[in-house]
Amino acid sequence: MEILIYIFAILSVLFAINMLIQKKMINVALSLLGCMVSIAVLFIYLYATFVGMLQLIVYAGSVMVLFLIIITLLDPFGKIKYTFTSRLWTFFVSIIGLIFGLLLYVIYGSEKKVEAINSSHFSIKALSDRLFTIYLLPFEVISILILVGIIGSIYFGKKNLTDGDEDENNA
Amino acid sequence: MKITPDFFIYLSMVLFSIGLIGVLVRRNLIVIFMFIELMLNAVNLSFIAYSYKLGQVDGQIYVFFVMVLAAVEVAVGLGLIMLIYRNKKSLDVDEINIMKN
Amino acid sequence: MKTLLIFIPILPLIGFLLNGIFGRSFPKKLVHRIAITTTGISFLLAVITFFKFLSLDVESLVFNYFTWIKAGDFVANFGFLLDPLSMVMVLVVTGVGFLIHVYSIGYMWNDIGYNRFFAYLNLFMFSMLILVLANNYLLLFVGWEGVGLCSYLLIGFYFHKKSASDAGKKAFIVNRIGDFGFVVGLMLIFFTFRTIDFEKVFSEIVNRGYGVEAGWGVLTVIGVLLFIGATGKSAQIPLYVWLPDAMEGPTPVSALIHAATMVTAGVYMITRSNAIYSRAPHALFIVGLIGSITALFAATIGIFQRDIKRVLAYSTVSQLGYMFTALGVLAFSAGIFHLMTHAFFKALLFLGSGSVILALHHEQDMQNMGGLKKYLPITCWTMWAATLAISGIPIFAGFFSKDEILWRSYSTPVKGHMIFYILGTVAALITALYMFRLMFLTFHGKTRLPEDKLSHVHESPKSMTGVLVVLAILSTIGGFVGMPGWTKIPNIFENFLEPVFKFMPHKGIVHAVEGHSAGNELLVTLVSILVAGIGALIAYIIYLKKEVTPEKEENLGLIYKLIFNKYYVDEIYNFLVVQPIKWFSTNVLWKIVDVSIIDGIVNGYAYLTEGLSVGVSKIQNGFIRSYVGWIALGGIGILYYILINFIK
Amino acid sequence: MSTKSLIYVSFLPEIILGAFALLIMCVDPFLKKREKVFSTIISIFAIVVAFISNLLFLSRDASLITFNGMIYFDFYSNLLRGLFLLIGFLVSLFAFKYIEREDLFPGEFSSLLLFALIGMDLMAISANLIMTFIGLEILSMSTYILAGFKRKNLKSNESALKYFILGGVSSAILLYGISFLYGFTGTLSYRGIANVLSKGSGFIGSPLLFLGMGMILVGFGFKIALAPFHVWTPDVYEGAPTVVSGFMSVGPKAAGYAALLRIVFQIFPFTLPLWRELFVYSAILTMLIGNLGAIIQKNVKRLLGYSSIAHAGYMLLGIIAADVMGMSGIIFYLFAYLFMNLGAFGVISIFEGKGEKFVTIDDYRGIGFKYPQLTFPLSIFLLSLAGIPLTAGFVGKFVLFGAALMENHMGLVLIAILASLISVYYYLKVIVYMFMKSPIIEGEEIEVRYSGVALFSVLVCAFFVLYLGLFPSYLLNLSKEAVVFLGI
Repeated sequence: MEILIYIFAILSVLFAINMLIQKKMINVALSLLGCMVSIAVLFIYLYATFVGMLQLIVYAGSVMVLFLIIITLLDPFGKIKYTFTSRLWTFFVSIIGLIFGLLLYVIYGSEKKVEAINSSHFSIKALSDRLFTIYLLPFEVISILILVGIIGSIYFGKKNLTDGDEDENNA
Repeated sequence: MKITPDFFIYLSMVLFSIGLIGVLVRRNLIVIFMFIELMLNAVNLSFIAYSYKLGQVDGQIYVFFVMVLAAVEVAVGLGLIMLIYRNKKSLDVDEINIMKN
Repeated sequence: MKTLLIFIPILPLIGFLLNGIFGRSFPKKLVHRIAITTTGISFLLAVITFFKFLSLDVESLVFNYFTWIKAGDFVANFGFLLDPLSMVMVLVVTGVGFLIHVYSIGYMWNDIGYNRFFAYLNLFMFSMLILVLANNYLLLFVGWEGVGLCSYLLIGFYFHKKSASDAGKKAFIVNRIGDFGFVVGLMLIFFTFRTIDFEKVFSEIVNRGYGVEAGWGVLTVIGVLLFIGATGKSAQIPLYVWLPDAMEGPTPVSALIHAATMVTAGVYMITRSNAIYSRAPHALFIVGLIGSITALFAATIGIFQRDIKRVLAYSTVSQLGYMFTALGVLAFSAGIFHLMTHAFFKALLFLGSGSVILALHHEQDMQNMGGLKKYLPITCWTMWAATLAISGIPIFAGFFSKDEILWRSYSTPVKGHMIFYILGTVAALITALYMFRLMFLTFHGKTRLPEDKLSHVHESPKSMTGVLVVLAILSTIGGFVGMPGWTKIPNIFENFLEPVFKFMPHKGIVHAVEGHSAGNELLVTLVSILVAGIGALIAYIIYLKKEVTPEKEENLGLIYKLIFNKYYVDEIYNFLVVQPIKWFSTNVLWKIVDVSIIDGIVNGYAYLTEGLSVGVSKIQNGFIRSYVGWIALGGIGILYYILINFIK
Repeated sequence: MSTKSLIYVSFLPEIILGAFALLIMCVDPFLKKREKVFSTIISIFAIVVAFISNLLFLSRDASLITFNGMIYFDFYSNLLRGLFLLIGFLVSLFAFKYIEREDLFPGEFSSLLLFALIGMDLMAISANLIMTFIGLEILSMSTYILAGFKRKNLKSNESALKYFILGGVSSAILLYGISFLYGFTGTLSYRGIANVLSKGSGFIGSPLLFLGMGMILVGFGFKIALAPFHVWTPDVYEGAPTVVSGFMSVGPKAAGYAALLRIVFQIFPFTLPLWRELFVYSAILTMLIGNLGAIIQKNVKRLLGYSSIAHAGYMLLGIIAADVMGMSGIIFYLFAYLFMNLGAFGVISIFEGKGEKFVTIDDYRGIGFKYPQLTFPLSIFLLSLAGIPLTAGFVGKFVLFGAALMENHMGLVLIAILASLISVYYYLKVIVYMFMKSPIIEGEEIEVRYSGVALFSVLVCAFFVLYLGLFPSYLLNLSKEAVVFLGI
């Protein structure tokens, strides 16, 4: 079981790195998909079953589909440019090193103790209890965010680019 | 023997750093957006790991909100990319550089 | 009285608003009627206030109109302080301001920016009145910035001339440096005393028992910082460079702002802060030293300028130097006295030169003048009154005030007072020299104007000459309010100002003069008269007898030519004294120190900021990825900073 | 008032805004082209109603937490909400004519503006970090779209894209920071975190906490354009539609400060020394970069973009001082900045003409006395931004600098004064161009068309700039009352 998790963890990193070096958009998108699925498995392992499922449905399902649609609409197989020069590489590797070293230090220094885990804390019931009591307001309010997103994507994506012409039902 | 939550936090760090670097090095707009998604995913992993460590379900709820954000970001962002592609016929972020200095 | 007082500044503001907003559609007559009525009434109110104030027989009155800023334990009121000092300033500002408004009708009549000009002038009056009436440093700063702003606007008034807008820019940059000092000084006052009200700050100084500081205490630092502000506004070394260039503005502006009122703001401010300066000998020494050096330095540059207004500009710098010399020897009332007489005669000189310039159709080079006495008689004689006054010839106003300053710097036992005295006396000689030179070159001798131009020369309109006459009368009799001690006639002016200095630690020093004998004082007076006479004589010989013209001055062959002349003594004198001074004045002081070094520094600041600006905007290269990089680097920087400093 | 009704009262203005935004979205598609103005009118109406409801239900002396610990109902919320609504009101007024002139869609614009206002409100009133974050995202998302509102315009596209990508990255960093904070304290409510922090004595050295704090600072630093997270500002302001740039320069900045104040003083009062040190460096950088960068700018919008960076730096001085005077100074300055900067952008949006053609300083040559009704207010705004006395900007700066000085930050105040003296140069340059330069080709000044509404709102701004400059006491008192609730 644990071995499997380690494998998925390593897989997610490998997919992420693959994203960095793939030349075709479609391949990058597929790597992201792989990465997300691996992460979803990790979620489920960490008792976040519901969220893991959401990850699969929302991310792997709809978000990735969106990406794929756009890629196919635009230029699916065209190769894309890099700007990997050796100077840039050293710069980014050092950034990675800096962030990583820092975080490593921080987490290493933090408390190691893990609370006694009771899987019933993480049941769907417990989750929905909190979501619809304490987090009711954010839950409601985030719908505004979705609304904004809808307006935005429609507004930007509208085919008709002659702003303000007589097309009346284009809200 | 369960794996310690810290392992997942290290993992989230790795993913987050890769995400940031991706935004820095890739020139394709869509790919850049994918890396932003990757960063948000890393954040989610960190939330879940902490929620596991603390034995609380709250972290999972936060992830829920982050996912909504991610979806909205993709929706609007891709709309914007489409728009730019139509106006400019290019997805190269370095060519989008009219305003400077 | 409270309401009366507020109307003194408000009226010019109303004039500004009317002329500024609707001026374009007003006929010219209405424009100047508005401007003149508002300033005229404001002057009348000032006179009424003055008599009321005299009849009340109080030391000072504070009127708080409303609480301006109140934050934390900080309170600043919008209030006026009426005491002898502000009374004098208000009278001078409104009086001279009114006269110059009247004069401007004639002078600016043919200018397209007629309404603009009067609007700015009124705005200037408003700011200046706020400056002198304020009862706290913050409100004073309001006026301070206001006059600066109007000054830039008016210097650049003829904006189609490149030199004009450059001059405005230079004035701006220089004053920024001065303002920096002033604002920091203000902040330091606030920080130290937790208040910025004049009376509260000064009584706090007295209550806390600040004595005379031996070293660099807080009062000394405040004093120096405020003085930096004063050097900017009052054109002292090293921040004087903007004033000569400011002559690009219309002549009435030069008279009002750059001679009579605004440039005296620094003098006023330091006099107002006498409680601070009298306890800070080091600051005082700096004030006096800079003042006296400026007095000599600017006078020397003034000798060989060809532009009539530039001579007057350097002369203004020099006279302001005198005022600071007076402050430097604790002779505050003498400084203010000179400020007042200077306002009369310098305004007169500028307006007179304006009259000449107008008559000659904007000719400012003295090479093309001469012999104008016949054509411009009123201008000529009124300007003579001013010249005699500035040179310190007895019975004219400037004589009394300048003599007072020299006597005080001779007799007051503060650090360096003899240096100030010697510098001041030498400057007095040069003052007489360049002023007489200006008069001879302009009005006397043979005319160097071509015939066809000469026929067009005629005296200015009545509104202008009338003003000249009024100012000439003031320049002649204005000095009698401050008679020197040896005459045994009470010095009305000094007695009037007395209450202003009640916070000084040692009343004694102001009257230290009494320790010296009247004979000494008479001697100093005689020396200054003698010196002025010598200056005038030299000018007479060179410019009237020998008919040296500015062009000949330029000509190096002059020396050889003169050697064959019969006045050997004169020639040797010329060779040994005049030529070296001339060389020093033009080549060293003007061309190197003034134009290269100080200008260079000022321009250097401008280049430096522009360079930095270019550097900053380089970061903004437009590439999104590089922006992400900056954010990432910034974030990492913050995290590492925290890591290093805060995590044990 | 019962607790239940209190819950809704505390959230009423947001509910009103949301309801009207939905109404606009429903009504707008059925409007004909020339009736589209109606949407803008609805949005103005909504803002006014929300403002009134905010006024009616003030909480002047009690600080309550409603909605299961999600929302603060106190005077600070009320005052800041009032500020945001004022911003929304003025922006809508400016947008009135602008949208018509640029042929944009009023329906989308108004509803996005209302949503953005909701987001700003949430940032100021929220009592829980996740709530704050949602507010921030609603605001950001609406602003991204508004920045790219001129869809055919490449500059506007670029502006939106830059803002979007950088905003996405910075909010990911912010979220990551929040997750660390959550991991450290096990809660995200302000009070909860503060409780944990006040109990544990060993927290001071804890890296995790500081990591979280640092990352949160990055997120908010981005929103309020603090150096070194300011890089987006000039580009985005230049490209966005002028009215939107005006909104961006005051709205998100005010909201960011509102949230930052709460976070710094309600969550982390114990770690103030750390914040302060970071803020001091950031303030110095911000003020210098903002002012130096502006000097050589030719484009007025870009110039104001740089200047807005500098102003964010000045306001930081209030946080550094961390006393009542400094805090109330920030809130006062936000109000002052609202009027002067929005006013300036408003006048620019009028002058630029259709298609934003006239936005360089050279275009402003010689228009001074031709349109005094616009150039005089613009001069007032610029003078106020420069901190010339008798304007709101001066009072604000004075209070902020004074507060920092009282807390012994002498060097910082010196730099601040120096920076603001530099700034006078470029603000005055615009005035000089207007009043003291003649057009390059004689008679080539820009022709200006403006509506009464726009002129009215310009004059309102100018009036308040002067009013707050002369009589700032009332607002300063209100701000003082408000910041007391932050528990300083």
